[in-house]
Amino acid sequence: MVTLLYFASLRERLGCASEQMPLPPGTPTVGDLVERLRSRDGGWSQAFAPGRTWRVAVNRDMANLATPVKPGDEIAFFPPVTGG
Amino acid sequence: MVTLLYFASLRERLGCASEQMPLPPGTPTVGDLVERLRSRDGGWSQAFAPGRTWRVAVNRDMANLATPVKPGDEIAFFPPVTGG
Amino acid sequence: MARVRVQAEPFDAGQEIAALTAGRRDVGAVATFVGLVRDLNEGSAVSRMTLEHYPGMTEKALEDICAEAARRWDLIELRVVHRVGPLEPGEAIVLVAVSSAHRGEAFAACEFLMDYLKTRAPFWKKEQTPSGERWVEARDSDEEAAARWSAEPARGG
Amino acid sequence: MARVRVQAEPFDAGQEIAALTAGRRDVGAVATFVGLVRDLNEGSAVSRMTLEHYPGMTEKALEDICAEAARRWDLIELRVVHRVGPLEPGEAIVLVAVSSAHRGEAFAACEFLMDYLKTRAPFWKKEQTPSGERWVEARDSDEEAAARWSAEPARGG
Repeated sequence: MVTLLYFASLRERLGCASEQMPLPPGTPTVGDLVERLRSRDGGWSQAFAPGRTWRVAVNRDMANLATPVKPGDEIAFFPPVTGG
Repeated sequence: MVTLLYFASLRERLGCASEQMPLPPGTPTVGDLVERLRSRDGGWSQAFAPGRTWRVAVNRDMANLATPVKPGDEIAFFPPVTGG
Repeated sequence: MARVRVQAEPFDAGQEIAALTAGRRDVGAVATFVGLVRDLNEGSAVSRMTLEHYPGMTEKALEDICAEAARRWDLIELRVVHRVGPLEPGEAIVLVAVSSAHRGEAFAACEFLMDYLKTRAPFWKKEQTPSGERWVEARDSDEEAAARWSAEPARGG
Repeated sequence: MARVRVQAEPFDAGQEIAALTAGRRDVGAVATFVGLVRDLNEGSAVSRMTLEHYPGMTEKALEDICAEAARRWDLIELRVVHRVGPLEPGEAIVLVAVSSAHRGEAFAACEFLMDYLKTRAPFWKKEQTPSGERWVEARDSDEEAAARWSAEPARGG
């Protein structure tokens, strides 16, 4: 299992702040998780459609589609940051 | 007459903070005043020798040897500034 | 005080600057930046701003940015304080302060910290405008400001 | 408070920053620089610093530098406070603070003000060192820092 977190406009659009997800077998990557989220209905397929702008962090470090994930990881999806 | 002011290391070297000086006839410039100061004995000729680094302001604006001077002007000589 | 803080409470810029210099005699320069909520953004009146962050990652990202600045320039101390939660126009959002022996380093590091913070620290702003709430969109100009630090060599003091 | 002040008394950086933003809702950025007396300069221990100035011209020069900054960038307010007389290591010498809608302008103007102040405002420093008093000599690096503002076009926010 991994923990998925969603922030800001992404959290609002999905209506979800966090969830647990079992990992696919093999050596899964962020891309594999995104494929799964994209296959969900409604807002999910839109939010993770190719070309949409979102960022991902694995265990609080910026990551990308190729980043491997392992059990216990914290994977966060969020829009580009706007602090400061 | 004009007022001459000396600041910082220049004031200390000359032992003079300010003096009054009559203007030469014609249309005098800062350069004419410097010629006179240079003709004085001791520290003066050294301090105003060609090649020495000093700055001059006329009526509180930065000036140079060619700047004209007129009666009542305040002419200040000082080393390069080091504030801030 | 920790060099990185994320907090709902207001901060006192004077106190932060004082903390960087108190009891020291080797600091020649302190550069400070304070960012505030404006009552106007992208042509709309803003009556309130809410800042969301990613607890844990935000602090880590700010620490990483400080470490990168300390690697690039000869600094004495760094301070980053960023507020979260609801803020009114006129309130301070962020403070970055850097002390150094010389001003060139302090200025460069302070601007670098702000540029990197704006593009790499997980904060998100939501504005209350007359036509409702809206999430602030990331700006290309902030990306460009951050990008110039990869191209530009560090300038000495 | 006047935007340019030359004074023997200490100043409070927090108060100066607060004065730039008090009651305002249009300020997005305040960049501040504080310069302090270091206990070491050019390899010598410094136990005391004395700042001399040219009363009347100094204020005018600082006003001119502020006016030039306001002409180059879109600024809201400027503040320059410079101390004169005897100062100890650790004491603040100068404060420059600039408020603007956006950070690019505030940073650029603040650094410009310091660079111009260092080379164009009539102040002179005298240091007390173990081998006696000495006047601080002007630095080429300060001239170079000021010169880049003639070459470099003003950068927007």
